[in-house]
Amino acid sequence: MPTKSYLEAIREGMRDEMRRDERVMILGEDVGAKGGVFGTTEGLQAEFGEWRVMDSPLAESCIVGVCIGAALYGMRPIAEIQFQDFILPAVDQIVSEAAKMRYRSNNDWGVPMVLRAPFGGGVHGALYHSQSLEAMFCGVPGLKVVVPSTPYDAKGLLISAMRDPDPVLYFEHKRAYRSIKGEVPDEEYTVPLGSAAVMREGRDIAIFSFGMVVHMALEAAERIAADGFECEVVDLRSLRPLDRAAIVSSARKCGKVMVAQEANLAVSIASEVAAIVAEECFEYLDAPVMRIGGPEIPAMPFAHALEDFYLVTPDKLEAALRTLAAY
Amino acid sequence: MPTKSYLEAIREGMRDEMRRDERVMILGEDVGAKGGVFGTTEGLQAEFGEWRVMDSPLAESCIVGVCIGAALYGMRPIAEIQFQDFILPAVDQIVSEAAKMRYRSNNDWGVPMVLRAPFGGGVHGALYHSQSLEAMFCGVPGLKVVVPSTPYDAKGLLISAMRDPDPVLYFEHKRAYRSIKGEVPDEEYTVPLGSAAVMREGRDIAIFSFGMVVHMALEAAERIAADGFECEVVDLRSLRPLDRAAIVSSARKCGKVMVAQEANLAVSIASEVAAIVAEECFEYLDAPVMRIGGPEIPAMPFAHALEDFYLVTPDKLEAALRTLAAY
Amino acid sequence: MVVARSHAVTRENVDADTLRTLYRHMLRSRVLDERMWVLNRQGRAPFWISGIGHEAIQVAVGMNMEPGRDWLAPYYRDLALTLVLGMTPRDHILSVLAKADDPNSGGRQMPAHYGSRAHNIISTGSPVTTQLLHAAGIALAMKMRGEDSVCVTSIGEGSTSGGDFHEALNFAATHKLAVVFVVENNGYAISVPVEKQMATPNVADRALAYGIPGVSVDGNDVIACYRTARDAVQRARSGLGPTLLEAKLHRLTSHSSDDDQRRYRSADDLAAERAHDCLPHFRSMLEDLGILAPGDAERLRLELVAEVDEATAFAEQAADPLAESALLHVYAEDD
Amino acid sequence: MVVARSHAVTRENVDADTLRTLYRHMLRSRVLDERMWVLNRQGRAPFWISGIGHEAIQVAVGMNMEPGRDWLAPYYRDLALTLVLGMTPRDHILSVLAKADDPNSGGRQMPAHYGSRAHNIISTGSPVTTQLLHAAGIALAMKMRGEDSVCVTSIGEGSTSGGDFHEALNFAATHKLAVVFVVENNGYAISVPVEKQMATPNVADRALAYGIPGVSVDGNDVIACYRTARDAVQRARSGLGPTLLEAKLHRLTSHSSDDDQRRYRSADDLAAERAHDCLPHFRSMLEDLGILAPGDAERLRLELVAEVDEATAFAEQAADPLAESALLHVYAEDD
Ligand SMILES: Cc1ncc(C[n+]2csc(CCOP(=O)(O)OP(=O)(O)O)c2C)c(N)n1
Ligand SMILES: Cc1ncc(C[n+]2csc(CCOP(=O)(O)OP(=O)(O)O)c2C)c(N)n1
Ligand SMILES: [Mg+2]
Ligand SMILES: [Mg+2]
Repeated sequence: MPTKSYLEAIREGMRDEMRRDERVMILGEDVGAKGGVFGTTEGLQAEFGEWRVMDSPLAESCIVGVCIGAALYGMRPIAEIQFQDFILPAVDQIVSEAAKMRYRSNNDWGVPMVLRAPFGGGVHGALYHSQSLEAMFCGVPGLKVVVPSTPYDAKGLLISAMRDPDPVLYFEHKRAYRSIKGEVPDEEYTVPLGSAAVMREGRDIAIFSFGMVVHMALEAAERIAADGFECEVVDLRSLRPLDRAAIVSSARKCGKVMVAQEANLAVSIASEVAAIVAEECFEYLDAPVMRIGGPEIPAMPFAHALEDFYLVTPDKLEAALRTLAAY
Repeated sequence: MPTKSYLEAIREGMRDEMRRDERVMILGEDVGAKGGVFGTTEGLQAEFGEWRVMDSPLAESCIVGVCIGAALYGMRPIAEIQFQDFILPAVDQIVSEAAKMRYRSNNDWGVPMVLRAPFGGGVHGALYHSQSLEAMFCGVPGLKVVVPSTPYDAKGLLISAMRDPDPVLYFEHKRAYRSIKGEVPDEEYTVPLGSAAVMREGRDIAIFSFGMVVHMALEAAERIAADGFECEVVDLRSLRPLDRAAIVSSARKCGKVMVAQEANLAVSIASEVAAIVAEECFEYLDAPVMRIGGPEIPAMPFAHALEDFYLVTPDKLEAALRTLAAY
Repeated sequence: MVVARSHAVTRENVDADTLRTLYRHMLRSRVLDERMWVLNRQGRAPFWISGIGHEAIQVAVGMNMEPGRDWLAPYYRDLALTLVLGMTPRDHILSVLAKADDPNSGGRQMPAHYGSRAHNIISTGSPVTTQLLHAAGIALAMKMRGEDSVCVTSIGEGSTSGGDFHEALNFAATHKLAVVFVVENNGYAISVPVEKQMATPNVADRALAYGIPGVSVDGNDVIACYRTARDAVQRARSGLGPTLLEAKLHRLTSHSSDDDQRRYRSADDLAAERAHDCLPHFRSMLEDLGILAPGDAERLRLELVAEVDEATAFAEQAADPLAESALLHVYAEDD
Repeated sequence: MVVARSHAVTRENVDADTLRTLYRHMLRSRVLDERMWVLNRQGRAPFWISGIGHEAIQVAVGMNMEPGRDWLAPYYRDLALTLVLGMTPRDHILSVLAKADDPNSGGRQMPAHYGSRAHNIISTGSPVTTQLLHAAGIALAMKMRGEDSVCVTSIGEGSTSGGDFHEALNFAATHKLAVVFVVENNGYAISVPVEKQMATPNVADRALAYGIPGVSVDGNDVIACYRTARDAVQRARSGLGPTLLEAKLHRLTSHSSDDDQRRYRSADDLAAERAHDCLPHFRSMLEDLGILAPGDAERLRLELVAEVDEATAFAEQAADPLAESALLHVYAEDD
């Protein structure tokens, strides 16, 4: 299988689906001639034209609202938000409109739309180009939310998202774009929405994470494996719905649970996973659930030292795992 | 002490503080001549004039953004959002601007602003006049979030919020306005932000809730007390920050924990409370944590039967408490 | 900004059949709307929000749309418009009584939250102004497919203060999309008068910001509305882009059944407004012109009341939604 | 919409000292800005976003503001404007190097996210357009206190497509607030040309929607900018309400240090643009008029370079923020 970067996998997913299905279109800032600020849509306007790959005005509510309308008319739009941080002006269109359209119309109308946005830090993006805002959407019924951590999933989940009849938020970790490479078939394939993936099997500690943190968890797991502790590393991949069965199964098997994410912890994915474990695994637990994430500060600062302070790292995870193992 | 409704307590809190501090002003839709769609600002424009009690254009981002500017200049604005459901167009101003102003300016600037909005259902308000959207804000560092359940707290927390140097979201349960009455001193007093309140002491099950559900929890607790189960009912009151010490203390004391709220459960306050318990009370728990809340549907429908299906009630809580007691 | 008014010449441009049809549609909506208020006052319908006073522009716009081809992104006062496009009194009484078969939402939404795929009327929620962007998106898709269909969307004047108004008009203008933006300017957003909403005398002035035509029409003059709507729809259909069409009219009721406008408006003001009701004005004109014979209007009214009676009886017997159905249709997989 | 251009008569209205000061401010910003690019290319500053090409309007506006009394809600290209209001090269090099003593944000924000309470410059984040509403709120508070101060706010033309632009202009116009909305129209929002952003030829046309004056000025002509800014500030100060002031100018660099505009713009286009640089144009004029003697400009340049050298040396020795300080100032209680 050919090796591709996370970014190439995303671009290929869009390109292949646009070739297959002419209803697919992209609307976003700088997605055209520039190919996006990260290059994810590079070459797509040249291939599909200015209408199907359209530079939007600088207005996020417009991007999402127009895509909703186009989806109602039968298109399969991809709304690109340049940085996840700038999704906030579009929250009303996403939460009040896209998420509720099917429900409020008693299944008369649906919004088959994908909203793509890069998130996450560690790129000196400072307060507004580094956030992980997934929690804001993962409590919203009517939405689906996915975050791939590998190039394989990046393509497969994106194709599933584009074929889904309901709105899917597809969040890409911007640090993964070029740093994460992996095998990606040239052919089309799908990865189902709603399912987690066990990335490493183990019996001592179950680690749940997503995005870049999955890779750090794998590294930390390797390090403590040297001392005989076997971690099961689960990539949640789908943050709404969460794969409850997979969470419960790995948590029960291991008896010790860590949830690790980049965002601050309060009212987050880590909270929800911990709550599920607290509800379903009471009789199986050997230690308190441990949550690891960013501090409770508004966002990741610019200066190196401050950014490093914020970020989850393999070192921090390793230290926490050793504490949990010793419990 | 005189008895007042929840709504009267809110109005009195604003009125007294406006008399005391001429920097306090109110901006919102229909807050002037009409006195708000629920009557919370009735009489205030007559007393304080058209500038300090100003009807805004129909634009929520405007309401919040203008209040941020006024706060930067030294005012103490109260932004009123007519229904919490309509806060969504203002999310960017709240989360990107108000919440991050102090942090991003390294303490050079702050936003002393209160944002009031009625939330919650059970009033035939259907999908967009019934939501409980607090979870969206309780994960946001830089914000404080409070929800009073009694008239006493309604006034005391509101005065604290108006005097706080940082942005405070003050969510009022619209069903409490006229149905909940209680003793409220005529004098000014404050209830501190950040603290929970034990509404009923008990040793068997700790119930954590907020808003109208506190009253239902108290009723359900009374009912099962007849059978010898003593519930400790904790009104969280402050949803950000949560009163972690109070949560841990009641949870450890009782060994069984229920968290009850009106909103759907995924990535919610109930998730966070359950996670805190899972982190801190492992050695004290006698049963799985139980979460009770709305179903995972976009919002509360209009038809009676559907609304009833959605809502938490004393009956539903009682049944759940019996299950938990029997564990 | 162009001010359009009907006059003798115009009237000649609209044939008698059309005039009669306009009148029939207006009256039908009025009769149904009045019934909604009755159901509300009787305690049978917990909520109503009315289009009384707004009928002329709605009927004028609807009559210029092609059902089955053109699309609508409406707002909550558009009862008359949905009727012209083919929805029925039954549909809407099912909704006001929150019945399972309500085609708008199956009793899930408040009444007057219109929507029907069968009629190309997209589902509308409560947050105002969002639908204008949907209309732009629909028209974008129409254009991408090379169709010459039109998407109409409507909004109150207060709601034009929201950011989505600007973003939608800007997008539609930039891409010359086939959208007709209809503003039903009744001078109030609940209790807030238009002077506290904006500094310009006409909402139509806002068109200037986008380089598109802005037309302000007397919304009590159905013929002027008809002609103006026809121009705007034709302009859109022929690829010339959007129009901002403002109709100045009166909200002849309180904002909704939860509101009492006497709290914030004077009795004189309210009485004066009543005199501008579009319906009796139009009826006298048609009678003067001999287009309606003596007795026609009353016969028509009785016929329409009978239809609404039948619809009421039908809807009252219809089933309520089942409690557990609340869980359905969150996602398509539910089916 | 009024188009303002400088001409002989105008020049006579601006005295020689003012012209020299304008030039000095423009050059100072340019010299500092160029240093930022050098620091970035040397790998010492991870990011820079430039005001090169935008200096004339900024200096013209700043010179018409009263420091200590008027307020500014800026955007990221406003280096020159912040310097006129009293911020210093030291301040900004501390910021670009993310030092603890950076007065803008203590090294927390990206460079060019300006803010300084000491100078009445509110803190700006990255999301565009939000600051216009803050400016309206500031001006509302000024008016409520009966002050005749002015709040200036600035924005790129692309960012005027966002909803907050509409909501802010509408609010300021409705209440006749003392805001000057300055649009620095460089024709691009990153790679998106203004033709894909809006349908009107001038951003100033957008003023018509709010019933306020919209003025479009050649942003390479500092004298025209000065006169126009003076009018707008005076208008605001005297209680006549807001003005939308558009300056048409060129972004003489890529969008930021992360962008390469050669990917989406032709070499010819870029070369042509260089010829419009406001600075050499103004210098020749001043030399022609004898306001700058031969050698003056070069001496001034060396003096300003020396200042920037000193600021660079100072900032490089300054302390980085301590890691744990990341936890401070989330709320006021931290202190
Ligand atoms: C975003 C949003 N904010 C507030 C409301 C509450 N609300 C419903 S209708 C209305 C007034 C609308 O006025 P206008 O646009 O003039 O329409 P009209 O009702 O007069 O036809 C308001 C404030 C809402 N539905 N949506
Ligand atoms: C809400 C929001 N969306 C997107 C961005 C990313 N972004 C930063 S600058 C910019 C272009 C701004 O263009 P313009 O307003 O013309 O200002 P200019 O940079 O040309 O001076 C974009 C899209 C942002 N900062 N904020
Ligand atoms: Mg109105
Ligand atoms: Mg620009």
